[in-house]
Amino acid sequence: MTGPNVPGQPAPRSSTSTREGREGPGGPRRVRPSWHPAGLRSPARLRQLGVLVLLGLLAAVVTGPTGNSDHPLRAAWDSIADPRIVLFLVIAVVLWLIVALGGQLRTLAVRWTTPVREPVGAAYGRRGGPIALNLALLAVAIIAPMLFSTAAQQWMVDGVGIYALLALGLNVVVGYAGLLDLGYIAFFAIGAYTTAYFTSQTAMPWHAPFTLNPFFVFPIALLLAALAGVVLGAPTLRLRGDYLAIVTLGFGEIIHLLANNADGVTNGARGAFGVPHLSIHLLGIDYTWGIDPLPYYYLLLAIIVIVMIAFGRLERSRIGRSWAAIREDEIAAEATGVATLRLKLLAFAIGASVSGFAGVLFASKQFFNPQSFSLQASFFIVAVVIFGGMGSRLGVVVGAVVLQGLTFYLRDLVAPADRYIYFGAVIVTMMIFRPQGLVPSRRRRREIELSEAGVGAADALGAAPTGARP
Amino acid sequence: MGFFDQFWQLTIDGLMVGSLYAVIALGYTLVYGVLQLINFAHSEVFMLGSFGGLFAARALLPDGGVPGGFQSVYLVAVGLAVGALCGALAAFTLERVAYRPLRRRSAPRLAYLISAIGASLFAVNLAGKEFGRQNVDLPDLFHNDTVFTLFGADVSTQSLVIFAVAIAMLVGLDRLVAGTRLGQGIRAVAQDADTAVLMGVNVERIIIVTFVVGGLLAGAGGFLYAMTFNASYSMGFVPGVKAFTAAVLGGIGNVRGAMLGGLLLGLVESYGGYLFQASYKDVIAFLVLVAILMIRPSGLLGERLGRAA
Amino acid sequence: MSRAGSHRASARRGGAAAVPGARQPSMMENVGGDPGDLVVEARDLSLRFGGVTSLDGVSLRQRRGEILAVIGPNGAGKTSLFNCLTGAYRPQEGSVTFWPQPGQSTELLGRRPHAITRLGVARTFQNIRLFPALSALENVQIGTEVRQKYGPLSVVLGLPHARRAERDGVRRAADLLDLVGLAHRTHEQAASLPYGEQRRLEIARALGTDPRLLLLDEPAAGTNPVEKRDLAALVTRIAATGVSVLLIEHDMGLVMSLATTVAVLNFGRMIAYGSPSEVQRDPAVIEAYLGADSGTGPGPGAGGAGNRRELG
Amino acid sequence: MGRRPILGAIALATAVTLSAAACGSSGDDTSSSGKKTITIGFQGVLSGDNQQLGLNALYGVKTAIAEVNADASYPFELKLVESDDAGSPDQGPTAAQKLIDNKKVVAVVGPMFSGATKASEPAYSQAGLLSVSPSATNPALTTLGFTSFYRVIAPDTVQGKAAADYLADVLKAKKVYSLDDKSEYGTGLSGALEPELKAKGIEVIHDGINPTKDYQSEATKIIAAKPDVLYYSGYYAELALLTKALKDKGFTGKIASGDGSNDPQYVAQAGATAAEGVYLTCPCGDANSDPKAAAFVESFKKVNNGAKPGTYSGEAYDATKALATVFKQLGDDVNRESVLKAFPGVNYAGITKTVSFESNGEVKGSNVYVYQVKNGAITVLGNIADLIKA
Repeated sequence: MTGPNVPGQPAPRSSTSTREGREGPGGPRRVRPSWHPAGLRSPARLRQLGVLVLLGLLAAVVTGPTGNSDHPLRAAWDSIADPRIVLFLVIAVVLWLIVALGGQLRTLAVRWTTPVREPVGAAYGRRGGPIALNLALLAVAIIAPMLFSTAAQQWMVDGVGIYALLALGLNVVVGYAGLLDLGYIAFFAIGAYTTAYFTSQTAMPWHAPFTLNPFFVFPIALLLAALAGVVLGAPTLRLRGDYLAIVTLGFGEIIHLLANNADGVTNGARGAFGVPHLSIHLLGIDYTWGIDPLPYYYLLLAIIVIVMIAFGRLERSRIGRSWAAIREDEIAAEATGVATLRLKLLAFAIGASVSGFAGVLFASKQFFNPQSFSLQASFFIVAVVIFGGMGSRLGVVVGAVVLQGLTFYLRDLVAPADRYIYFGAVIVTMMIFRPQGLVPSRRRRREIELSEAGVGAADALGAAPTGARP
Repeated sequence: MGFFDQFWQLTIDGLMVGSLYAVIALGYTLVYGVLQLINFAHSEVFMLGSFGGLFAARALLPDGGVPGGFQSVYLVAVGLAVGALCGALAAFTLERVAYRPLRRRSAPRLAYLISAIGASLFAVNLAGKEFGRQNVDLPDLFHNDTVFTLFGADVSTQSLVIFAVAIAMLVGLDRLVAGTRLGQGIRAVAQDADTAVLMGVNVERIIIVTFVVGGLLAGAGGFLYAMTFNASYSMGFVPGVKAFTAAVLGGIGNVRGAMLGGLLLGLVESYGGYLFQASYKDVIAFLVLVAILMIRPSGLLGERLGRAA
Repeated sequence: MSRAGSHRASARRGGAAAVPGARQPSMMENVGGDPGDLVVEARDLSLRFGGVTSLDGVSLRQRRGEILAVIGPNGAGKTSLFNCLTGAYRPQEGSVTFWPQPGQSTELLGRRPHAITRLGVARTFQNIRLFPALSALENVQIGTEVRQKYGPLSVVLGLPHARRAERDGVRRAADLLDLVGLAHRTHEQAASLPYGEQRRLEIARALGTDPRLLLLDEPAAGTNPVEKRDLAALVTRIAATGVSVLLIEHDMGLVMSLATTVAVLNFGRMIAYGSPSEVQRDPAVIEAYLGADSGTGPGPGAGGAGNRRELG
Repeated sequence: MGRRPILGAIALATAVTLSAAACGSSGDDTSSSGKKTITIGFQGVLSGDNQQLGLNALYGVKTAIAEVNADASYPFELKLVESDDAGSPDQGPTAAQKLIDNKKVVAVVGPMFSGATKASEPAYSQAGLLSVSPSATNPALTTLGFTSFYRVIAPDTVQGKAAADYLADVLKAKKVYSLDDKSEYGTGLSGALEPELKAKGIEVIHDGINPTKDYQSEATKIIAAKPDVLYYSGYYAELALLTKALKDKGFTGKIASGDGSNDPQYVAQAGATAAEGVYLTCPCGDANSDPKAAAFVESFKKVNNGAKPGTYSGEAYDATKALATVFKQLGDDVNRESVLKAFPGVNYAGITKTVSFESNGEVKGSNVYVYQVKNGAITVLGNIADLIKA
């Protein structure tokens, strides 16, 4: 983990200086390289040690045995009163020494976490970033699944691909228009149930009098989901950020409950079984997507690439600029003639339609029931977007890859029941280090820097919370 | 079977649950008032407080039979106190780990939300690992008899205890915010943090205190909740969402609004569950919320902690 | 009159003896009667927040092509008047008529701000409100693209008319940057510009919406004398293109040199209206500003650090 | 005060912890004796809200494996691969695929929930990998064309009909309040129960309530309806809360529920006083109260750190033991194909029932038993068919 950064080498001062200014009274002390032993006994250093030891104990408990409610503290005690604890304490102390003595680690962390400041001019007008890099990424995406097991491929469709698509859609709402939507999965459900309605006579008690190929449902679901977005958004988009969040959350929950409880319409908790797979019968081509995940993967990949290109154009257009204006200063945007409500509604509708689109894909791929549309799923998509980097198309896709990849990786690594302990820890750690997300968009990154400096809002939800500026 | 025959019973049921929503909602509202951020991990503070109070009360519970008299009061008091302490500790830790570092970095608001979700996942699943994934029952701490009847509806000791303690906490908090120096500080930060700093208010301290106070209430509320509804590692989410809804309903950032919103939500659920198929009661609760927000976009009593008192 | 700055305490004291509202209608008689050459007319605007009255039956007329300055002590209701004209506030009483073209009248009250902007009323803000993370060009583009019609589908498909409109918007934005003297800043982040340039960028953005009436809220606040001179020249140039300019300003020197007409507000009422020299002699104005010890407008920074939420 | 270095340390610690966890979980690849190893898979609910049900089953499987491995009469050792589907259809295909990808896996116990089953079975059928569910009770599952799906638990229809008979003929109910939890299992059971009751001329009031904690107003509603019997189709955690609420409010009718509630945890969570007298139907012999299965309970506790068997533990145990029986019969020729071919012919006397199958994959001749909570323990009253005759 520490790599070549051996403690004991003086840190290059220049690279830390930009951030030190903001650190308040504590800052100057850190600039002075304090690897002489006396520095270790300062209160701040001792407190660090305490924190690290606590973290070590916590790590021991997390990886320790499982307990039960009859003896609530026994499992924790067994974890701590175990020889293993020595390992964790040693790690804690070693970490402390590294932190206390090695300036490099900090320098590295700072360099890694401090956004590179490029002049706007350099960024402006460059369309879609370096083409070579994008093509390389695409090539990786094309080759990657062939290197993995079928189970991993399956997950690259169900977990990564679908969520990447959903995150791209939600990114329009959260990242572009700056609106927090906590019920985004509802549109996914609308897409999925629309598919079941139109393509199968048996999947749900309620079905169309005719049967369509799932491909024809794409436009229908797209429009229906967009319509649902408008119907939900028109009355609620006047609400301020947090109210919008709770209303959308309520909407998501209502759709989920309706899907689950309206047995006579949606087949309730039993779900919709028997939606046909996608198939093409055109110009002599007969192809059906089956159980094998790979064809679905490439279809999804193609769709994701198209959506990314489309949204890239949108972002750089009049519409994207207007969204940026709304995010940065809604009143000024309105005064400059930007129809803020209509543009927010547009973002809502576009986001919803992508979600509906993904719903068709999901429904035609496999069986689903209302569990797929829970509130947690909505939260998860928001997490993907923020984690990857709001407003960045590549970012949210990377977010889906990393987060969903993590759940898959943890599947084999730790007891499934404990998976989300690690998952939660990674998310918190990530947010502490890189709140702007893994691959923040240039524009958002500038906004965040400015909001740090106290100019403008980083999102339409208002400025950073109280106390954000030391 | 008529609704009006059961009206008062449903009212009492609703008020009991509603007062618990109100107690949890205060945590959301306080933090929102001061930080303008939704503390999504508050539900886990509630869960941890609930476990703490439950384990403490259970450890002191004598074998065999339901205790009575003074012993019951003592057990409930211990449960409340330990629950509150655990809640406060959890809230404090949460602030230190999941929020403060982000404040130092001036993270965008949504990052706090994700950090909270991460912390929430961590806490829930760690609790599940440590305490098992079963619901845990708290044996009766007192004889749960009907104390009196109100318009033909039975009022049990339990609902009375819950309601009384909850209301006492709500009133106490209201006084704290309205009438003390500390409350003044909280209101000052809520109104304008920058000015508060200039006036010599220690914003960091106020933030910590806000979290701790919210945690105390949620922890004690968690113990009350566990008395009736058992405790489990995943217990926080649903009442958390409900309480948040209640806070918004009353006007987030507004202490009295949270109380009103909580009680109202409890009643709506109680009546709605009776009048329609019970599975639609959450749908009804959310529809009421949306309807009210359409009519009064800033909640029933309006926003701003500063104006609450 | 240039001494009548904005000393708050004395201005308020003076306001206690405010001129009765009965005088107000007579103000309007100064204006030439033919509505045909009016660009905007506000009648009896009253705006209250709870118990506080911000505007109390204010009426105002502006002729096409005219530079009208609204002056008055702080808190007199100048910005409230602007906010009513641009739709940010909804006054309880009154009406605002706007003539985008001669003989083509529209009621502004009840419209949302963006709709009013599209009709041809643009504004700047007292505390500059640019889109800080966007480049100077992008800021102005937001304005120049306001009336463009192409939808998301045309964008996504890259249809020719959308591309053409986009190019057109960029060209007009670049022209406007040139007009305000910011061509060399085209691709720089708005927040990184010096204060005076931010002011000019905001004007360029407002001009981008192709207004018939331009509302400038203290455009000279916090600028240095050189910048002030440039600004005056710029406003004159703008007015020369046929855009009517409505101006709030504290710097009396600027007001007297620029404005064709001056309206004076105090405590939410209009206490004087006329040519700069008439207003300067008006006893009510002198009374309102009496005791105001020679402040020459607000010091630097008074404009920049205001409360961002005041319009919310 | 050097805040960032601490954060750096946290990141490092997280990474170290993860790697430590990795080391901890990958050290089980040793074979102790010279016997050959046969690998089976387990797909179930190992995370999420219903995790406990998954653990119940997983522990049952582990118990059976421990017994087989300790028993010299089996010429092989069993090894287990776990795969978590969280009980949700989203994760089903991946969880199944993980077991399918592992070429050593010759049979699978699971999936557990009907939803995950519907999502996973297409893959199992395609791969020709046998899957034996201990708990998926949706009646439709055996009609959807899955070729490798078997279950050792009777579908809801069997239990629903028997429960209706019992309520009508033994408890002599005139008015039944049928409440389900809106889950696939709950609606399946209530959907089987209600028509039977109505056919017997009993008044049925139906209501559904999603799992929640607050059953106060529902209890008020039930009491107001004055039913003779409340039949709850759902799981024990919710039934426990419902029972508490009902007893607090002085409900005097009888309370009954199905196999989802037949778990000692029910009594623990409702409190022995409140749970007293509650009837539980189950198409299974209960491991805890059935004297024949006492040995199972003992070995279960021993294998699983003192945990007690719960809902679906017995079924999972039986499924695993039945698989072991088949492996034994097959001798050296144990592979996916042979197992899939031989399994339908199995006849194994398990603790919940005798495991043998109809041609469509349903377990044969399920008896439904009724239990009652007496003095804080779930005790068997008998086979419903016998009780009705008596």
